[in-house]
Amino acid sequence: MSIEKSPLRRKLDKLFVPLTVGPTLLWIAAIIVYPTAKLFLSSFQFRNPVTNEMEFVGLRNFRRLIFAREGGEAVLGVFSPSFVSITTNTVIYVGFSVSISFLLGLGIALLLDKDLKGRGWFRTAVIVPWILPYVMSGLMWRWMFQSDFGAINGALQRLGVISGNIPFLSDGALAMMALIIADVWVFTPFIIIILLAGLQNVPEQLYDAAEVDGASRWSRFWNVTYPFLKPSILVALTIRIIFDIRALDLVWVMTQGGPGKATEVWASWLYRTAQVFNEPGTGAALGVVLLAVTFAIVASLYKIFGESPYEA
Amino acid sequence: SGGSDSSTEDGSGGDSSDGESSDGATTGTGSETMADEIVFYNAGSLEFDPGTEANIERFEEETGISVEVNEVPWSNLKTSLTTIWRNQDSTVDAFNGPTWWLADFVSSDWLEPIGLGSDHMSKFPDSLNDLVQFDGQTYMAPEFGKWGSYLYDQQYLNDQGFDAPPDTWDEVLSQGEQLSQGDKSGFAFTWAGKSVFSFKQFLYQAGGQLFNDGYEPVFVEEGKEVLEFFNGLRERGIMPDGMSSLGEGGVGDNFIAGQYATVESWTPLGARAIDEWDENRIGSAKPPKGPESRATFQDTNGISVSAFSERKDAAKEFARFMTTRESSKNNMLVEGNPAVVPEVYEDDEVQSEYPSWLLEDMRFNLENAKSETYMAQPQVDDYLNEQLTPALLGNKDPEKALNDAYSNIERLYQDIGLL
Amino acid sequence: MSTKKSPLNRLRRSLGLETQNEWPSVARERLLAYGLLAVYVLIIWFPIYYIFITSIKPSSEVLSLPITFLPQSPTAQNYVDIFTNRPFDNYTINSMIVATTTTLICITLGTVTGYSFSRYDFLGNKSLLLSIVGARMIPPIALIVPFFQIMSNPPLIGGLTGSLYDTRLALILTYTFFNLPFAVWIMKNYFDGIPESLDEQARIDGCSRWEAFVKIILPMAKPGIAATAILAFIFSWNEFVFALVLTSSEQAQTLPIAVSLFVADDFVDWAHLAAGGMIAALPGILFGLFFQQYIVSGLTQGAVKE
Amino acid sequence: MAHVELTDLVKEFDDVTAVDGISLDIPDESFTVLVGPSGCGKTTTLRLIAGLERATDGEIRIGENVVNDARAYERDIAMVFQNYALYPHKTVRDNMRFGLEQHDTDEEIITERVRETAELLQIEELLERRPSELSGGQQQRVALGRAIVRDPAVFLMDEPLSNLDAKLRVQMRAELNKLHEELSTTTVYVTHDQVEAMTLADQIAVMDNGQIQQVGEPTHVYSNPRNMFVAGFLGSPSMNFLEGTLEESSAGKFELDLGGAIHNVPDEFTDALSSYLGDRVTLGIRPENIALNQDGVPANVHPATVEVVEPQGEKTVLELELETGQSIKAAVDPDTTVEMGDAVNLRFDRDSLQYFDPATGESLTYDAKIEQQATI
Amino acid sequence: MAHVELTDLVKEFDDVTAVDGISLDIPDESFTVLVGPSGCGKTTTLRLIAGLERATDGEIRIGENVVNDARAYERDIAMVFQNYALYPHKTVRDNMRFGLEQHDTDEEIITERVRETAELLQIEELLERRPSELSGGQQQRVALGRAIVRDPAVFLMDEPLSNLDAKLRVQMRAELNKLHEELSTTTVYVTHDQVEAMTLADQIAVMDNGQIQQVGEPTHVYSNPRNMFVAGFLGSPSMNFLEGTLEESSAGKFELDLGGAIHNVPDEFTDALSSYLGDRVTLGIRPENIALNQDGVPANVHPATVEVVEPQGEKTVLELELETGQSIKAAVDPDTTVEMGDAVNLRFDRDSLQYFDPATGESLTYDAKIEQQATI
Ligand SMILES: Nc1ncnc2c1ncn2[C@@H]1O[C@H](COP(=O)(O)OP(=O)(O)OP(=O)(O)O)[C@@H](O)[C@H]1O
Ligand SMILES: Nc1ncnc2c1ncn2[C@@H]1O[C@H](COP(=O)(O)OP(=O)(O)OP(=O)(O)O)[C@@H](O)[C@H]1O
Ligand SMILES: [Mg+2]
Ligand SMILES: [Mg+2]
Repeated sequence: MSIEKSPLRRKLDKLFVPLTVGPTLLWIAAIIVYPTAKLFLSSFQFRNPVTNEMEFVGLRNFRRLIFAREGGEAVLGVFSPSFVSITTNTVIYVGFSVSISFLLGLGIALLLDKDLKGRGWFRTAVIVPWILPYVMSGLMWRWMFQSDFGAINGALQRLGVISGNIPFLSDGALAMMALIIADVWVFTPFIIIILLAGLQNVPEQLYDAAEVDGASRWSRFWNVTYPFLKPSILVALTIRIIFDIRALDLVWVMTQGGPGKATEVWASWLYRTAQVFNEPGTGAALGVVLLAVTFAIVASLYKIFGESPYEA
Repeated sequence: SGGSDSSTEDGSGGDSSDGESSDGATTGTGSETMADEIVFYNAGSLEFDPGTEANIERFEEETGISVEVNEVPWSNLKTSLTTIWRNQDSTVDAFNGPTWWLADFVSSDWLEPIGLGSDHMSKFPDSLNDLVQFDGQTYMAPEFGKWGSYLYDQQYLNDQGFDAPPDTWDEVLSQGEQLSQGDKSGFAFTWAGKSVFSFKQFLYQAGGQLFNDGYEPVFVEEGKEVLEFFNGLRERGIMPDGMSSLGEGGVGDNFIAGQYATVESWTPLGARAIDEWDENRIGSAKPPKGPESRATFQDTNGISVSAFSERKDAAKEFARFMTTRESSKNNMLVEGNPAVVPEVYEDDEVQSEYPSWLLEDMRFNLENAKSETYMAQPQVDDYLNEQLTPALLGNKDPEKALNDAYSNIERLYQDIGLL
Repeated sequence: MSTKKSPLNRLRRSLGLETQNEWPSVARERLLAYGLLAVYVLIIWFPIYYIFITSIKPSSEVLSLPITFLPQSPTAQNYVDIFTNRPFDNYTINSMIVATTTTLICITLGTVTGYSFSRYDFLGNKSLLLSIVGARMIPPIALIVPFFQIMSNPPLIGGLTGSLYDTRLALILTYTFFNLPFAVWIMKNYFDGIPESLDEQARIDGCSRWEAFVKIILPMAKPGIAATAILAFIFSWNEFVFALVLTSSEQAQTLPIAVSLFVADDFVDWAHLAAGGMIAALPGILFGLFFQQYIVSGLTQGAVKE
Repeated sequence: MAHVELTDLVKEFDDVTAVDGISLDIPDESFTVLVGPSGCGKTTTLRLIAGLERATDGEIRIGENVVNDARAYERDIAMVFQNYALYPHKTVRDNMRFGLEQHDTDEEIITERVRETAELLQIEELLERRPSELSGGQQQRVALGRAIVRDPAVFLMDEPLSNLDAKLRVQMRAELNKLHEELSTTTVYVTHDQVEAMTLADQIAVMDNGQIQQVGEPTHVYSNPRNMFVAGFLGSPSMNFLEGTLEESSAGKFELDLGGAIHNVPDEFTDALSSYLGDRVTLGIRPENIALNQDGVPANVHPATVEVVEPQGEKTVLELELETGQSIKAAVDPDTTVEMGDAVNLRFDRDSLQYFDPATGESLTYDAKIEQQATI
Repeated sequence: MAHVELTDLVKEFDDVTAVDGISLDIPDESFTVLVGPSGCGKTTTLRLIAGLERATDGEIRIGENVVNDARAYERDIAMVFQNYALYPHKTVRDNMRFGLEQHDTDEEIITERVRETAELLQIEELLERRPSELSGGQQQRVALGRAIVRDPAVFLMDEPLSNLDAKLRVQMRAELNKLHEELSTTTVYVTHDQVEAMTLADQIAVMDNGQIQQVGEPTHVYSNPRNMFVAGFLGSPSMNFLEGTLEESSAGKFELDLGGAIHNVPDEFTDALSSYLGDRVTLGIRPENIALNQDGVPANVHPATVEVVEPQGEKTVLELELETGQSIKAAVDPDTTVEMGDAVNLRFDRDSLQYFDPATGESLTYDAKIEQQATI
């Protein structure tokens, strides 16, 4: 009775999980193991630029990064001012740009999910900022915010909103704002794309059920759309935050962390330390700290959004 | 220069691409015979370095060694090189970079002494020779110069009733207010993106320097005078509004756009102004004299050879060739890069190409420009930048800023065992 | 006099703003949606527009005040310049090859692995997934040096390939590594939204797991695949730091590097940079336009939506 | 509580007209059952009343108001969906609570009502499960519970018992009946179960092809179908149709020549059928109105052969072949002892005869019967 | 074509034992119907046979092979899902083609079979539509079509007709019957429709609570339930149960004291019941086996009052109250003219009586009746 076509088919079927998961795991493992080991190892080392030797220094890199120094050595408990200010900058930068782009992206995705003629064109149009190379976008925004030739000042003046020039990139707070605007501009399309895909999974019949249950638009969003969108929100926020915590291109191109250190964030700090200062040890320590922070954030996102609607 | 930047590719056809993958095998390290190809890392596109490009073409023609030019974005060249050399990789044979990178590279043993004797090196000014030599070995052959220069808008100054620009810091301050009319600012300064260069330039004018011979930072006293000068500029409204740091990038553009009466900037801005403006609108002068001198900062570029290169001989030959008097002159003729060989300024061809007042200022600057090479240069610069920017913007007390920078740098040097 | 024939009404109908079969509020919302989208698109395109007009201004106009929003003397000179001077064709081809290959690998492995994670319980399923995604949480900047090391002297295959430095393959390997965890994860989450009863039906219909996956589930996962593909493509298309470190010549350098080469040491050549930027963006935009129907249908079709 | 009125209602999908101009009056507090073949537009009609679809044409009134443009959440209705449409991410309890929460019901009342309803539907033990952990029938009960837990103006129920076993179904039917007696909420109910339709309905509407064929009290419609569609649709096994030519006998009586066999038409229909003399007429007789092995006027007793015997528990269905070759079904007592091949005599119950125009399907005797019933 | 055998099959979900050790022999070419209350494990049993769930314990054989570990696709079965599970992105045609394509059927054959099947199910016109554009009943027919278009070793059907109207259902039932006669494919069929169960089944298995209560020929099980569960589950309205004390009359006959009224136990059961003398015994009688207004031995005629009259078209169901206060249902002819409040005499059909142990629910007379039937 069996319609068994070939033992091979059966073998393949039985090996489905190993065959589908294996290559990916191998790929990732093959590439990740060495760099990660190296990263952790380096975080305990210090390269002396004079002797050019890597010295084992235990946790000193971490201590010096995080805590203030007094008389040469780091004092546990007192945070270093630069750690505090850069962390604050990062929180502001990531917090604002992620939340603004998320809300904006969600709104646009909901609009684009509607049955609109020509929505294909809208979708393409909306994605474009993300297609431009980040370096290009960063330069473009630097150019837009430039105080004399910048289009923003130009347009605001033309519209009569301001009379003089606003030196966007010379003022710490304004520079941060400019960075956030650029970041939102570049990455909102990503949110839109992910959420738009997620919206396809909401079973239409549940909207009917909720409507009949008397649910208002808002309530329908929370009780039908949102639970089905959760997995996509998780993806969107996680990737967005991971990207932003380490986003270097825009910052480096637009402000290089300046003026002063007003827009220095973890990513630029890490790059500066590891690549520019050529202090692989301190950079690695910073990388490990970033890894831990990212992990914590992702874990908490998982807690909030990590449940599929069909899961028991 | 109409030449295509990919001429190296065109010229050597299939060879260059084949050579890339097989060079390890064909080129012995002993090299009784010189390699027929080298890889040269250039900062930025050669399009912006037509002088270098022209000299490379000459080099290839005359030596038969083909040069594969890898263009790396300016701001990233040092990072790239560091990454490559940290892995002791032989990808790079020679590169083109500034002198101030040398201290770190040399102490890391990443550079090969290029072995150029005094017959080659003596034509450069002593100050320059000092910058490229460590423990008696030469690690870089100076190729073309960049240093501070003082430019002004002749037309505007005339309109305002000035024959000549301010000649001292005091005059900058006293005449600046009158020069700052409407949209115009009286005095601006920049080494775009490099705050510390600007600072050093004024520091040298004030008679200071960053470090003494014992690696001790010694910039605080004179630094205060510099910041006081800036303070004066800001208070009198002479300094432009949008200035965000000593490395403000827009200054050059704004000068070209006619926003500034006078500007103390680096040399290429002069060439740009000549291109964009009427011949007689641009004016040049020796930098305003500070408390001590008219010295400017020197950001000379040269060519070095990688310690990991497998084609060192060819690379050294390249370094030599690119820095002969002939090449220096050629570079200046083609691109306008200030020659680092004083004699070149007397050359007829050069004289006929450039106005004599400009040549005179250039040569003056070449001979009076100063620089320092010091360990952990990026960190040191970062510590300075970090403190100077708020001080410049009036957000931090200058003395406190300088002292903070001082103690940071001192601690850094203690950490690495220099102090 | 029938008002139905007026052009305004025709427009309303062709935009679907007026149908008997549908709620007036839906039609109103649609109008509002058009309005909001139009405003949004105008705003986000303003910088692109400004870059575009900058690219067709002569340098003198770029740096003259007051700034102009309509070029006074439009010129193609900047484009001519960069094309005669830069190997933009190479950069574009490199970018295309790297981004497309990476994307293909990522969606292939990402979908199959994501599917298994969604459907099957295997050893430490959840924590395994977390560690795959976790692998991606290490800040890439912190990995630059070891990556360079791996690529310049690849372990295991090193003898076969030699150094991968300055090859497109190095970039492909690297980008795949960076995108794959996300691809797996996005797809896993996407498959979670497709009811398992459809897999079951397929198996009843005589499909092995592979066939059920390929023939039934995959077509329904188009939106997720499209999103993943776009993500991987754009990441690879835009990546700068690793491209910088792992490549050095036009045989492997990609467009972001090409664009950044317009930033000279002493100044930014805005007019040419803008032109270069437009060129660098163009393949992406064209790609977007050309594939827009696929992206859009990918993003909507196959959905479980009833 | 509300009166619902549909007037000339039309709903078109792209190329299908699902509802094709129906007018139906659903009195306040009534229990109206929609029946009709699969795809005839029942669900669509409910969705139109619910406000889930917008009418292409026509008018819907709930209470005093024309609600064509009101959305579902503005209409205060509760609906049981044919495919359940449970929220997969909510527990059974939360599925049931949801509608009440939307109407700002007090927490205590919610808890109490959910408990009561769950008990009624025998799903107390499932309250904490997710829909994916329920059997089909359990899901359906939850879907039903979600609706009846509320106290809406109108209940709309789309085959709410179709997945339940007979016993539970009888119980649920009784509960629905009781519920309706208690609450008197206007209810529109779709079912394909005749027993449900007959026992629950105050009025039954038979639909076909997007149109309403007949509306009325269930037993009325069952006994007095307006046309062959209704006659054939209600009842299982369906009514037998025998076509013949109407003739006048020598005695002046009408008789139907079934192609050999003669059927006597009762006198009371003479008027109604007179214009069809000489034409084709279809006789309709339900299987349960056929008695076996009866004597009588030869013209009304039809010999037949038993072809198939289908015992169905409470009754046995026979397929028989008349002498004329026509096939006919009869439902008889389960203890009737006949076997395949047996020759039997059939007698058609005189009171249950129906006559139709075979061309249009219209009943020819509907008015006459109504009149007659009224006079009795 | 294959024989299916389940041995001690168990399926546990996290905290629910859905199938609790069932053993069932499904002969080759048989048509086995599973019935049982909602949630009793019918669907789970089908899924176990299909290979969609892995058995927690026990053995499943298809043909010669133990298939516990075989993949679903190796089992060559076709299944109709209770919730349809149509591929939403494929047209009806492609939904139906898919299974055949998987089995490398020739293009021509596929086209032909799909055409035939669509015709059979009256869905030819829907072939190009997507599932979302179909009514509930149409979807169900497509789900059915998708299975029968194939020619598998075993058919598994989970309530495949539950969403169809009575008429279509009768047609489909007949078609399924015909199909089974033609193809003789082993079929396991879940339904809650008694008529379906009775008419389609070669054997019927009654499940409750994850266990099989009784297996056998449908009429056999209907007339000879092994226990009160089976007796009560089959038949609608359900069997009436009257509990009383078994006593011996002066005449040496057994009688059941129903709390006032006396019921005479037929002699043939004396042996079977003798051990229960003096104990409580439950009498079971189906509503259709109760006749109205009959005279006879007073002890077997029970006076009762009509409480509810429920006309259901082809029959009328009465709810009556016995003198003893017990409630009882009777199904009578629709023309029976009784009204609420009428006093009637009930006679229980002697041949249809059942006796149970009220404590265990087991039939006390099962063996006696079987024996008796065998001897007749
Ligand atoms: N995935 C699951 N997880 C937990 N419990 C389940 C699951 N599937 C079914 N059950 C439970 O197992 C029992 C048997 O379910 P099954 O679906 O087999 O019932 P059924 O006989 O088909 O009922 P119905 O006639 O209502 O469809 C039910 O109590 C059900 O709630
Ligand atoms: N969204 C839709 N698009 C196109 N046609 C549809 C749509 N919904 C329903 N139809 C069609 O409209 C007709 C009526 O469908 P409806 O669902 O009202 O039938 P129904 O009477 O409920 O049938 P059933 O008893 O089978 O559920 C059917 O022919 C159906 O195929
Ligand atoms: Mg329906
Ligand atoms: Mg079931």
